[in-house]
Amino acid sequence: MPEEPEFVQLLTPEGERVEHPSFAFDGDDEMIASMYRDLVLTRRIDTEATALQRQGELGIWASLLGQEAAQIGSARALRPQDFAFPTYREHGVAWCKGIDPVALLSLFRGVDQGSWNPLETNFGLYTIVIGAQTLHATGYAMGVQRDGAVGTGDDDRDTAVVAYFGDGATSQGDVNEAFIWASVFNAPVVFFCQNNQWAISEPIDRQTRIPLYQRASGFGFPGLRVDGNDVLACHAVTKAATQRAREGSGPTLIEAFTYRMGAHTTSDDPTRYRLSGDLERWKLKDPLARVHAYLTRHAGLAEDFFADIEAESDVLAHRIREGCVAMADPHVLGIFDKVYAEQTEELAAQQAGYAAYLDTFETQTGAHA
Amino acid sequence: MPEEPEFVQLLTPEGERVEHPSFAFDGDDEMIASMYRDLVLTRRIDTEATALQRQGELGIWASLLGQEAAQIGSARALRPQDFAFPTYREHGVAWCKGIDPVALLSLFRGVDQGSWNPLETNFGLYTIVIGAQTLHATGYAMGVQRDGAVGTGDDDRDTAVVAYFGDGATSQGDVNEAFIWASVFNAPVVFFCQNNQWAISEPIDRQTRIPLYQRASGFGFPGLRVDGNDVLACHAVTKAATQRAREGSGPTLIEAFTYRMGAHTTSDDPTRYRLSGDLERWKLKDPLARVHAYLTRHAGLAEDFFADIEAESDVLAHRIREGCVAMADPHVLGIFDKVYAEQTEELAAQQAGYAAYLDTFETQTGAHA
Amino acid sequence: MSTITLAKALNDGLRASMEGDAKVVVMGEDVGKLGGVFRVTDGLQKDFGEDRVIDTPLSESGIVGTAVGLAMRDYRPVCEIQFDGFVYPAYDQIVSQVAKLHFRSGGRLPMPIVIRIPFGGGIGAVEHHSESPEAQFAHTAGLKVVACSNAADAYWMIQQAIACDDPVVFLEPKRRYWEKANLDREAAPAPLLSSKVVRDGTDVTVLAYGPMVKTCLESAIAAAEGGTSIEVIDLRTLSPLDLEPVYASVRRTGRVVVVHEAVVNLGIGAEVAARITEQCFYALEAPVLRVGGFDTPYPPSRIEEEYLPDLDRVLDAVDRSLAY
Amino acid sequence: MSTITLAKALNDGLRASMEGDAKVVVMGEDVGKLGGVFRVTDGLQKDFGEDRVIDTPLSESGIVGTAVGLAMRDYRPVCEIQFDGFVYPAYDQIVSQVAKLHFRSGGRLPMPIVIRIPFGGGIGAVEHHSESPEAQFAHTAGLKVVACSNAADAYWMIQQAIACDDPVVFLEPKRRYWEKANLDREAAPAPLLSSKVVRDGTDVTVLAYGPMVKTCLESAIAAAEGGTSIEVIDLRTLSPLDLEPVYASVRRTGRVVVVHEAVVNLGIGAEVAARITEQCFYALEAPVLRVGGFDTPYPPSRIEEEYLPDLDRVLDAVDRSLAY
Ligand SMILES: Cc1ncc(C[n+]2csc(CCOP(=O)(O)OP(=O)(O)O)c2C)c(N)n1
Ligand SMILES: Cc1ncc(C[n+]2csc(CCOP(=O)(O)OP(=O)(O)O)c2C)c(N)n1
Ligand SMILES: [Mg+2]
Ligand SMILES: [Mg+2]
Repeated sequence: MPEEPEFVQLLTPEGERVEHPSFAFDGDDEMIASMYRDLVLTRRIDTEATALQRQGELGIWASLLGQEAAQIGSARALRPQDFAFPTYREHGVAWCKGIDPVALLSLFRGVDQGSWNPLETNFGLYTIVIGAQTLHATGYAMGVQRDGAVGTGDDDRDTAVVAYFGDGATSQGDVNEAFIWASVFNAPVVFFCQNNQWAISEPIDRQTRIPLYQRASGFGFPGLRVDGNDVLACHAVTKAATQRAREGSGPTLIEAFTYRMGAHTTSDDPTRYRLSGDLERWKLKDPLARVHAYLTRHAGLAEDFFADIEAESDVLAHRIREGCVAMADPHVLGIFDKVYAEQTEELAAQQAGYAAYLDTFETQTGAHA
Repeated sequence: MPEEPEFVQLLTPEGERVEHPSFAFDGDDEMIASMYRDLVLTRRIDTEATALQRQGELGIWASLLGQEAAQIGSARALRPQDFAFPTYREHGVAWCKGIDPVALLSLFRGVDQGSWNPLETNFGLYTIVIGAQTLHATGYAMGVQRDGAVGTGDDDRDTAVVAYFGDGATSQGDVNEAFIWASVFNAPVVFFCQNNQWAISEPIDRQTRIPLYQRASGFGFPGLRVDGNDVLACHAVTKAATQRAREGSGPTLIEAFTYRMGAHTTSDDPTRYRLSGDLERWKLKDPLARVHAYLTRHAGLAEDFFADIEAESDVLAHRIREGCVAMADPHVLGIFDKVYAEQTEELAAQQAGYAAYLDTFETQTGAHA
Repeated sequence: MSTITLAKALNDGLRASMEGDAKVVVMGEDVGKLGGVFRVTDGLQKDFGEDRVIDTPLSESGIVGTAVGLAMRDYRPVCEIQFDGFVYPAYDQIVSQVAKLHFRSGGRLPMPIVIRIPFGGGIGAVEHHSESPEAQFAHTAGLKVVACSNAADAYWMIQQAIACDDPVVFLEPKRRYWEKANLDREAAPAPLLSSKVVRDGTDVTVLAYGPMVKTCLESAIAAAEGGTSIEVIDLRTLSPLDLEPVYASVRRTGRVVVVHEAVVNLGIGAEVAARITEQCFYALEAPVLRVGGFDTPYPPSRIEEEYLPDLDRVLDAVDRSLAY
Repeated sequence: MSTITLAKALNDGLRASMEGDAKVVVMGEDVGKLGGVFRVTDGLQKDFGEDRVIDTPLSESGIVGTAVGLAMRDYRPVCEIQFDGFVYPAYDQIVSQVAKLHFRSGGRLPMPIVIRIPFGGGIGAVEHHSESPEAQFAHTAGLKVVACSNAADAYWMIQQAIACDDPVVFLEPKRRYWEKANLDREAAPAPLLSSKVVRDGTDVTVLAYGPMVKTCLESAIAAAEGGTSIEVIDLRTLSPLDLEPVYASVRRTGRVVVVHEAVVNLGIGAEVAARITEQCFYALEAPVLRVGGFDTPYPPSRIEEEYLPDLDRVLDAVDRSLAY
């Protein structure tokens, strides 16, 4: 891997704001404070979910620890009509898109495979098959074009689409095809890659030998690297890229350079494949700490501001826990209703047959009630 | 499409040699003369095969008309141990790899699906599923690495692999994955893309909005564009790229900028989708004419040289025709033997059963003999 | 009433759907100016524009994957896969996304996508151009899989498939593209997901779909000369299967032969045989016999006619069935 | 004789093959330091180096496609697909290249590639991690498809698959990875492509493979208490099928139940039922009954135990068979 290139940074790990020739954060301290709240609450969602998994309430959890800024920064740049297509780790984006964190848990608990309405929330389903959603995003963006919702100058109409994916995903054919389609059709899509340095146990050098953002140049659209732990920079570059998309100037690849602070998922054991030294170094770049430092030092926010957020996050955690534990298992007969928009007779017959079969137990023992 | 970039050219359409800062043709006039022979004979193979298709002797034929220089130039740069993975149009490469042109026809005639031994000829099977062979090439190159046949300095040992594909193929996931694998493993593979401007009816702007050779930059290895109608330039750049591969310096993408002078295949009707003006312009850049001009004007070759080649090509054409017409249909029972290296009992039983079935006709009418 | 080729009937059907619903878009390789390699989309781009008839990059996963996104944006994409053998690069998007998204979303995301696939052999083509991939899609819950066998069905079925809110894999018998049939555009079409008795008979029931329907009808005519009465049923829908008419027939004939080009092993015939045996166990005079591809890849075209089920092989199976 | 888990048996088998043949290479996502998400390749990279145990880019088509090239260079690649649901991006390379290259090359290109796929459900996983894609591969001529059900078989079968000159799709019952069995490393193994009677019985023949073998054995034990004697056959090889032992059994019992996790519709059971009916028509007292997945995508894990065939559903089918 050659020397790491520059990235866009607007807030240093120490909490100092810095200038960048091309990008500026256009919000005020109040907005930074509100993003800080998002960062803290998102991390709290994550911590709580991880705990719930440890306690057997979830089957698995994919932690976003360390990636909060990349997600909050980018998602806060989206307008309501903008559509985001996530992987399975975009809890911060979900939060900004108004998804109830409890709803996020159902997939991981195993009670359903997605419990929000993508068409109402403009937030796609979590997608586990790596990279698949990038094509969906591109197709959606082509639909946006066909709807005339690009380049009209109407801020409430022009629509950008954001595809989230990881560093590992860049090796999938689908992701590269998405780059091609987006470029050829000049689709209003932003490819937001969180390069957290790892794809489960594989370091980034198994996916590329040059910095990932440069991939875009091969497809004919701009790519840039941003400090993925800097919420201001992530916001600024995403705002610029989505604006570009909305104007009809086509796709952008953003590589948010960050680090997966935790395990790949709760099933993973990173001690088998990575050194703790890395983790320690990255802790110094924590995405929350730097905003905290800035808000304290430069925005004059006092302890009660932070205490309020802490209190709010306690309430949230409590609500998540309650919500999770209360989540009932679905009835198995319900799955037959979900396969098709227009159920087939064949399936209806299977459903009836299985219901009758289950009834034999019910009358006998109540076992499957 | 932005302005077309420079390409490597060493012989102008008028037959004048020109210098290039980075690439030079390292052969003498004798070699140019022998490449001219290859060009003529390859074109003759193609003409003859097209005629055979028109006469019903072949089911289909994919003409290389216009792409002779790209193929002969690149393939003549290969050493015997170098392995080439073709599409379905690499008749010129096949020729240089020593494949009997008659053997090329069997697939198109429909008597088999490939009649040469890739392991003996170092020339892969024709591959119709677009792009699939680029991964095979990359895997083969990884095998070369594992055999220690890279970077030893032994010219007879160090091995390069060349994957041929078209402009359309660059949109397939597989091709992009091949770029990634080749780059990550630094595999000794050269990606030789003949950009003939068309994928059946689709012009190049359906696949990319920037020049194709630039795709490589996104993957971290060099890409360059060469005048695909200039056999000297194609030779020079391929020689350099394969040398680079053999030394262990990894992959290169070569975009040979050329033009499909004929239909996509004999089944195609290009008048439905492209203007004849283009064709006329490209005729002025014919890959054979310029070598002819050079050899006449600057290498002092006289009419008898060209007449000899004409005569040779007549003989070749005759041989191809004879060979094609003589190609017998296979026996249907033979297909059961080819499925597995270790035939299964199940298949043997199917074979026996079908043989017995056919026998009932044989004794009745001889129909299926 | 007009006489029309199957390819033109599809073209007319597509046109009717596009006229009826501005959200219908056609996408695929060479579907624009060229009108597709089989001319099924001929003239559509000229009349409906490049936004609705999209010449795509050469990537099948891209075709289907972007269709998912378009469907989420309320479009009804009709994807053309140029040949059967080229659907596999899109396989992941089809089985893990298209087929599952309605389910995974708890019913919130309809996927009104049609994936048109010219399928089967018999046209003298090179490898990968004569495949019969239908069983793989029929095995995939969440898809609907249909095959037309004649021009009239083609005209209606493509429109019904496009109107369906579920993903439909739409199989077109490419060797029959140029065959003509009468099309009555005023007639009420049969429901999309229904099989159809296309010839009445009393001795043996023969089941087929797509290109083999014609072969079986010809077999029935030949058999009639020999005094054997064959009932031919065009399955039309492969997932779900519509087997009630088949059971009714089998209860009368007691004998069944299933015919398809696809490999017999785990082909549609396997499922049909298993179900018929289960539903008509006591009515069967003979096991359900299957005629189809051997366990080999599709052979070189010069011998494809010997590989493909033909009149003789159908009749051979009929005879074997009658011999029980 | 030692007691060993199925996962460790595979690990030992891989190790033995790698020791025996320097051309055996293992490749896949996370197979190196991590040893695979199921630890099946644990320690192999440490001992055999990065050239023989290759952590690959995250691209399944790449894994299988480069394996083809490696095989052409005389290697014997063992590809790991991390979970069943992630094999589909590689589907095109598997069905159009790996399966066909021996045939297309006129027998000149052997494809000694093993594609290992942990398959099936029952581990409480999220979507795409519990699929049963075997029928699709078994339908594809040119592949061999096997499934191990216990540690001893796993140890031998993986070595036999690697030694085979044909491509083998090797299915591993992931919910059984941690189950132990006795392994006698000196015993002569059964041939790879053979089925095996794993419990003798006289009333009903129950067929299974992979994870369902254990379920069926438990059913047999339960049934025995009720006085019903079930013969259980582990199919082991799904393509080709080895049904002679099955026919022999059916001729004695007259009744068959086939069990798998995969969707019943066009699952292995369909083919097995069709063949048994054809071969043992007069011996059958009841139609072959099938127990397996409904025509739905794999459900959320909290209800997977109700979706998956279990002891009760197997016994229910046995009872229904006996009721004929
Ligand atoms: C097609 C496919 N192959 C394999 C997997 C298994 N898998 C799940 S996550 C993962 C690594 C993903 O890495 P990256 O894209 O960097 O995202 P991250 O998990 O780091 O956010 C893998 C291999 C999968 N989900 N999909
Ligand atoms: C996967 C796949 N999809 C579609 C096709 C049908 N097809 C055959 S050739 C071709 C165009 C190829 O264009 P290009 O790569 O530029 O090569 P050229 O024919 O111009 O040499 C297409 C679409 C195919 N063979 N394989
Ligand atoms: Mg990552
Ligand atoms: Mg081309």
